[in-house]
This record gives sequence, structure tokens and C-alpha cells, in this order.
Amino acid sequence: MTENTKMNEEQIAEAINNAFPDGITSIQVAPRRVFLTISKDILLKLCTTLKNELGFEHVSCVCGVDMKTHFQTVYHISSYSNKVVTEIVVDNISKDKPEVDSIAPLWGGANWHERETYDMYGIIFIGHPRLERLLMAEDFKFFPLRKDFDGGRRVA
Amino acid sequence: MTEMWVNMGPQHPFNHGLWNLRVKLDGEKVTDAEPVIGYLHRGWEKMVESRDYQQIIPMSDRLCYCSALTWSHVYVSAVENLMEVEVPERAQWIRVITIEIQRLASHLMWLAAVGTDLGSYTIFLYAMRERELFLDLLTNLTGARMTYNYMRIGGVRNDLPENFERDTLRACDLLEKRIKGEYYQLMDQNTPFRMRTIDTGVLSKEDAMNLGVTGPNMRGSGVDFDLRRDDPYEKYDEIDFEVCVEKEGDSFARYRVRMREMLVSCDIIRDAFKKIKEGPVRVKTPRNAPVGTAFAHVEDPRGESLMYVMGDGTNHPYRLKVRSPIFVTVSAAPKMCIGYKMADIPAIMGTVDMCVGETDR
Amino acid sequence: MELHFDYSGLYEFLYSVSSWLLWLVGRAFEFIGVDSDNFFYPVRQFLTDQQFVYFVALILVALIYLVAGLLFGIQFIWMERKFLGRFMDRRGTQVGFLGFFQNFADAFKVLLKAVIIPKDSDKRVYQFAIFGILAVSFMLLGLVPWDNNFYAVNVPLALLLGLAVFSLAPFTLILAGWSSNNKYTVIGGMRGAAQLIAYEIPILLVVVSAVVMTGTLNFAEMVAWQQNNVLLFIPLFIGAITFFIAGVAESERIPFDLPEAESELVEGWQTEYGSLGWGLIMAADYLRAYIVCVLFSIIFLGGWAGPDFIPGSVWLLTKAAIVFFFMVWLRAATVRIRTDQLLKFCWNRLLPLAVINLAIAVLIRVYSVGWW
Amino acid sequence: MAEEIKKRTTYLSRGALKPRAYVGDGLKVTFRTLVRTTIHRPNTIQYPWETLVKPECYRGRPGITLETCIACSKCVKICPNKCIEMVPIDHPTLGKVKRPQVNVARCMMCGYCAEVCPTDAMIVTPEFELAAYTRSALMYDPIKLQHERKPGYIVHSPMVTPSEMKSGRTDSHDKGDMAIKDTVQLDSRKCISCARCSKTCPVGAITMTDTGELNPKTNKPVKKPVFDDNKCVSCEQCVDVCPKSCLSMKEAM
Repeated sequence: MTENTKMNEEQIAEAINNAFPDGITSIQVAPRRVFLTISKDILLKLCTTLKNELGFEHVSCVCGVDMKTHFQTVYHISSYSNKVVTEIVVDNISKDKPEVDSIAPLWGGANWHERETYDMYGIIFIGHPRLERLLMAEDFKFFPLRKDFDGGRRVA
Repeated sequence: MTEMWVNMGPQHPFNHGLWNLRVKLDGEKVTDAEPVIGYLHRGWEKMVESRDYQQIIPMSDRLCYCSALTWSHVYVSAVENLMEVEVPERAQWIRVITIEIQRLASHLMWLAAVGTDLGSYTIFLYAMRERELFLDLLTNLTGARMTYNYMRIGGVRNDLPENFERDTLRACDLLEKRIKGEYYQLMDQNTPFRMRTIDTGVLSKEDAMNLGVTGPNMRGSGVDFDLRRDDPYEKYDEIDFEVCVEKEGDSFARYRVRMREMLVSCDIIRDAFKKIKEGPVRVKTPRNAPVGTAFAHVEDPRGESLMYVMGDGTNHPYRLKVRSPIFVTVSAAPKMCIGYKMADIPAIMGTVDMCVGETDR
Repeated sequence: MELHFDYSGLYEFLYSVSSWLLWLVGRAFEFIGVDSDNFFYPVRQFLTDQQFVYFVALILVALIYLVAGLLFGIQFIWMERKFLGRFMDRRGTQVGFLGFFQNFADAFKVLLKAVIIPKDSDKRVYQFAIFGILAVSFMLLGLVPWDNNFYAVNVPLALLLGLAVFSLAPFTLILAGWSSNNKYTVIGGMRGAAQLIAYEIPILLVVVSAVVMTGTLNFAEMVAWQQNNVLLFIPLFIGAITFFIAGVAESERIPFDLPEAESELVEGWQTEYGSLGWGLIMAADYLRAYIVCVLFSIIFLGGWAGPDFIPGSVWLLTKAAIVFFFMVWLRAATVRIRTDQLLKFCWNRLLPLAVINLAIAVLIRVYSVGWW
Repeated sequence: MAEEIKKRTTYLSRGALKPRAYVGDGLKVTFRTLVRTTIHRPNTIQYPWETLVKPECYRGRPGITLETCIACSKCVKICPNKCIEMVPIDHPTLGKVKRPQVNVARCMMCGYCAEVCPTDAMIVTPEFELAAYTRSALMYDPIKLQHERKPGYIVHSPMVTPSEMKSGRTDSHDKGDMAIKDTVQLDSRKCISCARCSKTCPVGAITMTDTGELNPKTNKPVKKPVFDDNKCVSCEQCVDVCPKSCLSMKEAM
């Protein structure tokens, strides 16, 4: 981690802002929270700066959302030193080619979360060390958490 | 000797619940480990999307059988953040007290499991005997022994029964006497227990943070971080308590962290009872949640549990993601188990306090 | 060398019983009208022959020892379950008087279970292993006398023969583990054998020190020596503790329980044994614990020596029960240790203690330092 | 305060933990328990003969009192596992009426049906020994569901409205209180005064009153429903049955 000065959420928000002037669509700040909505392509660069410069050591959660027209992936990354949690929403991932950069190489904690998101939604994480199904059976052909998957009947 | 893949299979006496640790053995030493989960997958997140907000509360109790209250609390506070509901004072204090009682019951269940894994059945029965005290307290309060359905969006279901405070303080005093007396002598002072747990399953501080291991397992490796103190929710910012941290990161450190955490929980309960005031315990909340997203994360007895809820204006949640602490700790299990003997795995995975219900959801 | 068998009181009694039995058989033949004088003369001659009656008496003794052995095994199981219950703040078994008949119920249940033999395990060795374990335990039981004149056989080198038989156990463990054709049981069998062999050496050394003190290898003379001089427990205290700990390891009980540890190896080498096989193995386990307790009380606590208002054998049994109480107590209080720690504990801790104890015994014997 | 706590718990940290005897302390603890449990009784409860003392609010299967039930089917809507169903029975005094039938096999004993029941007819009984030989035996029909009432069985979850809470109100409203009751709103333009809502209302809180105008085609007086908020139990049956869906619930905030 860089200098161990404690940065509160405003400083972190500005640091992110001037580091990535274009890719960020919206940014809000709340006590100990930073909410970001970004586009797909700057995700990996943003995560590396978060990890190296801003001292975010822990990925709390990676989850996918099926917005019927497109996919979304939501990252909660928290920092122990600054005691801040950033929520990054990667919006409009196209439905026919759902691909996002994987942040598993940066944080080991995201490994299984991304595998589960792939298992449930079919979002492919590029660069993930071992992207396979985690909870469902290996030969399960559907992605259960998608909105079009009707849970009420028996599937092969 | 050729490498031998041994399945410490889904149905194996050492693991609590259905998960499989495939272990590659070179003689006695573990050279590779690969956890396989999914045997208990109930499709919780898909079921949730067809129920309304109040009907999910009893379902969130059933995520992990030994810490039902903390799970329904994280769900309820996530929905409260979504609806911007302001919970009355007394309800927040009652939540702090019941969560700490639930933490004690969960840690005692863990202590019983560690005992049986390593072969001492007496500690199982002692821990279960103490746990009964706290289950009786919660039965008087909520009406059920383990699946409480006590938390409501905007407060709690009912107020404390009479002399609940007296019983709780008595139970805490007895538990503290027992921890410092019987358990301390039976487990800490027992050399075979120390031989089995010291320097087994060492998890360094960087690994703990990077791999996403949280809670007592992380504090056992020296990371001084506790959501109750560093990101306070409910009334934890008005309570001054000590976060127990151990530096060594082996199974004994994790064991020590949880034993001291039980003592600290007793102090928190005593402190909370001093500061609780009269007042309403539940506020009326709207039936439909606004469009938008919110999340809440709390200090579960096993780590950081987080719920991310997305509302779409109806009374059904559009998406409800559950982050279970043990789901991530199991992904870090190979890092803890490689290099140790096969007979160490129960000691390592025992002190990690597995709960497969919340892992597979 | 002229083999001199002096038969104890048990034999006179059984000799008369078997001769009465054979007389009964003869009466039965006469009753069905067989003229015993001419046609059946050789049969009658055979029935009343000295050697044959003695042979039937020997079988009756073996029968008595079998029943007594299993009864002691069951009594010790009952003691363990009751004491463990009370150590753990719960009730032990509750079937029958003070829970004693629970074990008979378990025995019958075990008899009723289906015998399942693993598919491609080699059948004969699989079954032989059970009888191997049982034979080892019962052979030793036969050697140990219960009273001055109540014993099956009173061989001068009884202790030596006993320990030789005792060291057969690891062999049967490996057989059981190997023949069950299961990955876990092979590991369990190896570990069990390693543990038993390792823990026999401290036992041998301690027994040697006892023999140095008392000068005999025969149980009766050892007890007689202790009656005249002092219980061996006092001078050879270190030896007694070593013998006790090694005995706990020999009978695979909790602190040294790893070969059949359920948490790692799923019952170790016993995994594939089904109904009666498993029942007999469990009875053999408790029988081995009983033998260790009896040996301990004979060598160190002066077996059947005790004030006369209680018969000698009852003294022996109470002392064995007290020693077993300590075993159960140890089981309630501690945790299982790993195989390599277990072997390291044996070589680094128990062996030096046994050698020190031997040195003490030699010192006392040679310079008669003691007060007797 | 923190130092004082730190002093109390650090003595347990690993450094101060040199074990004195190998297993000595464990033996001491277990022997003390042995003595204590032989003198006093051990901790076990002999279940069929002695049972745990259960508090009155213990949540077992739901129970009902047929007389006070008004068949408003609020419990049917709230049940997460959809175990409850309205079933017609012929009651000696009330004649043919609909009463809830609970499928106890699916019931997860969450107590919601007793919590929302406006007249406290549905209660939570501490009965949990529900073993039965057939699955249909677990389908408790209203007669079998009856259970004697005790004060502890009735479930009340008193609430307070957010506005009152901000103004610092301490006591909270009980179940039927007007302050926290959701009332029914009528959108009179869409209402075709078919009077279905007044027929389905279990408590008869809806009365059709003529509003003075005449129906241009049939020149009969037009009647519109009027809601008596005191009687209403906000069970939303009228909202569901209205063909033009012109009824909606206004939540008391």
C-alpha cells in the first residue's frame, strides 16, 4: 500500500475522478461509501489503481444482475486502512456477448465470486484463472439466475 | 510414492455439512487441495425473487442454521437502506443485544465442532450445555430455538419479555466463569490440543486480506479490522469494546480470537443493557420498495456478510445478492491446507467454523 | 526337561464335572438299550479314559474363559459409557439396571446385522483377521491367573509368553487393513501397526525392570514377592506411569486413537467390517484394554493380594477396574494427537522414562538401596 | 474503558498460556464434573418423560378459533410457503362458512399468520410434535386446527408510524389501531358500482350509498361504495375482486 495517510471518501472520489476523467458515468459519496458507475473498458485499470494507490485490499462481493436488456456486474471493494467501501457498477454489458475483465488476478477473494456469476448468468470474465461452473453441475446447460429462466419446471 | 487423490468426500465425518475437499496426498503430506461445493445449493437467490420483502425474512434465517439472527439482520438492514427507513432507538439496542447473544451461541456451536473434530467429546457437551442457555433466552424472546423470524424491516417483532435482562446477565456471567474456568483448563491448557493446533493451517496477513478471508479467521492472522468498530451500524458506535487480534495466523490463533470474542460479546451485552431506553420497537414501513439499489454488510460470527438488494418499485426484490463469509474462506482453504499433514485438515477446517448452508445458498 | 503341570483347583472341579458329563452320556446310551458290555466296550473304554476326560475339562476351561472374557469386555464397555457420561455432564446408558443391559442389546443388534464382505477384497484373509485379533486377546487372557489356585495354566515363563503374544496384534491389524481393499483402511492399518509396535518397546522395558525386581517371570510368584516385600508401584513409580500410557496406546484409546480416528480415516482399519465382525473387533478392543489393566494391577498393584475377607480374584478385578477408570478419565479429558506426534512422543518421552526406570530397578536390586 | 477491557482479556492471549501439566487441568475439570453430576442430576432431560419448559410464546403449529375468525384470508396472502387455504366447513352455530386449512407439512412455523390476523383468531400454539402416518394427515382442516387459547399464543407486533416516531412518541399502536391501518381509496371515475366489493367484504365495512346522480341510460340512482374505516381490517379482498381495479390501499405513514 502506498503512504499510510488515511484517505476519507471525498479524497478517494476525487483521486478516482482525475485518474479516469472519461470512463465514469456517475459518482456519489456517502459516509464511508463511494458509489461509482463505470463502463466496461476501464474496469481493470480502475481496480489496479484502487489496489495499488488507494489501498483497497479486499473484494467483498462480485455479483451479476440481469436487467432484461443488458447485464450489469456490481463490485464491492473495501479498504481496511481507509475504512471505505466502493461500489462499482459496470453497466450495459451486451446480452449476446457478455464479457468483462476479471479482477481475480488482483484479489484472490473475487475468484469464486466471478465463477459463481459465470455459473448463474453466463458472464465471461476474461483472464480468470479457472472459469468453470461452481454451484451447478458441470453439464448444466442453462444459466439459472437469468430472468428468462423459468424456475418452476424441471430442466434436463 | 505416487500422488493419491483422496476425497475427504461430501459425506465425511470431519466436515460439517456437504462439501468435498479433494486432497492430493504425497504419503501423509497434502500437496494440493481443491474444495468442491454445490451439494447444498437450494437456489436461494432465485427463490427470493418470487417473494415479497416481509416473506423473505424467515427465509434469510435459514441461510446459516447457527447464526439465523445475524443473517436476517443483514437482510433487514439492506432493505432499510433501500427504503431509507429510520429504525427506533430501542429496536437498534435490542438488535445489538440479540446479535451478540447469537454470536455467543454460534461461537459455542463452533467450539463444540472443534472439540469433536479433534477427539475431545467433553468440550462438545460442555459447549452445547452453555449454548442451551442462550437458545432458551432467544426462545423466550422470539418463540423459536434456532429459526427466529424476529427481525422486521424497521425494527423487531416484539419487545423484551420481563426479566429478560436479568436472565441474560446471569447467562453471560456463567459463560464467562465457564470460559475462564472449564474451557480454559480443558482446551487451552491441554498440551495435545496445542500440539494439534499450533502452527497448523498458517494463513499470513497478506494472504488473509487478498483472499478475502474475513472475520475471526482474518483477525487470527493479525488484521486489526472489525466491521462493528470500523464501519459501525446500529448502535455499535456508542459501545466501546476491544477487537481481539492474534498475530500468528495458525489454528490456535483463530481459536484464541474466538474465545476472547466471546468474552467481549458478554461485555457488549452488559454495556448495551445499561444504555437501552424505553420506546417503540418497530416502525411501519411502506409495502413497496423504491426503484434503486442498496447494500449492507455486518460482522457475522464467521466474517463479513453482505447483502446487495435492487428494488424495482414492486414489493418483490428484483435482485438480492448474498455474500457469505464462508463461501470465500472455503476458496482460501487450499492456501491453508497445502503443506500440512492429512490428519491436520480437521484441525484447520475445524477452527475456520464452516457452515455449508450459507456457502451454497 | 520333564513337563510338570500342576493343575489348580479349577481343574479338579472341572475334571469332576466333565467325568460326570461323560457318565451321563454313558447312562444315556444304556437308557436307549445299548448293551455297554460287549458291542460298545471300546466306546465305553474311550469315554472313561483319563486323557479324554482331561481333554473335555480343558474345553470347558476354554469355554469359561471365553464367556468370562466377553463378560469383562462388556463390563468395561458399560463402565466406560457410564463414566464418560458423567464426565461429560450427561447420563450414560439407561437400559436395564443402571444401564448394564444396553451392551447386551448392542450385542444382539450387532448379531442381527447383515454380514457384508467388500466386493473384491480377498475373503479368507478378511475373515481371518477378525479371528487373529480375537485370538491374540484371548490367548493372553488364558495366561493371566485370577487367584492362587484359580487359573487356566501357570507356566513359569507366563509374562514372556504373554508379551510375545501381545506383539502379534500389529500383524493382524495390517492384515485387516490390507484385505478390506479400501484406500483408507490401508493407511489406517499401517498407522495402527506402527503405533502398536512402537509402544511395545516401553512395555517390554518396564516389564524387564519388574522382572529384575522380583526375579521371576511367573505371575503367581510375582504377586507372592509383592506380598512379602512392597508393591512394585512404589519403587517403580515411573515404570508404572510408562506402562499405563503405553497400555493406553496399545489398546488404541483416545489420546492415541488415530488409527481408527473417525475424523480423518473413517474408523481406520475397521471401516469395512460389518455386523459380527465389527462387534467382535470392538469386544477385542475392550478385552485388550482389560488385559492391560490386569497386567498393570498384577505387576504393580499386587494382583490378588489383599485382606482376606474379599476373595483374591475379586481383588484383582477391582484393581483392574480402578486402572480402567483412569483410562476412561484420560479419554474424557484430552484430545487425539497426530500419528507422527504420537510416535515422536513414544521415542522421545516414553523410552527414556522406561530406561530410567530400569536403571532404578537395577540400582535397587544390586545395592539393595530399598528398605526391604 | 478500553484499557480496562484490554487488561481483562489480554491475560488470555497466547503468551500467558504456558500449560502447567500435560493433561492435568483437563483431568481436574472432568473429575469435578463427574462428582457434581453424580451428586446432582446431570444435564440430560429424559425427553418423553420430562420435557423442556417451553415459554408460552413458543412457536409451534398455528391454531385457530372458528368463532372469532372472519375469513378475511389475510393469512392466506402472507404465508411464505402458501400452506393456508380457505376451505368451506359447516359450523354448528355459524352454518356453512369458509375457514383456513393449514398444510402443516409445508408450514415453517414463522408465525406470520397469527401476526397479521386482525381478530387474533389465528394463534401460534406451542405444539411441535406433529408426526403423522400419512401426508394427508398433516393437512390440518379447520376443525383439527382448533386449539385452546392462552394469552401467550396471541401474536401482536405493535408498531409506530415514522412521523410519530420522529416526534418522539414512546408507546406504539397495537394491531387494529387506526393510526397504522392502511385504508382503501376509491377512484370513483372508474367505479361502475357493480357492488362486488361490498359483497366480498368479510366485515361488511363497504356500504353502497346512492350519490344523488341518475344513471343517464337507465335513470336509476347511481350507488358508490363508502368505506367504514373503523370496521375495515385492510384485507384487500375488495381490491382484488374489483373488475375495474379502481380500489387501492393508502398506507398510513
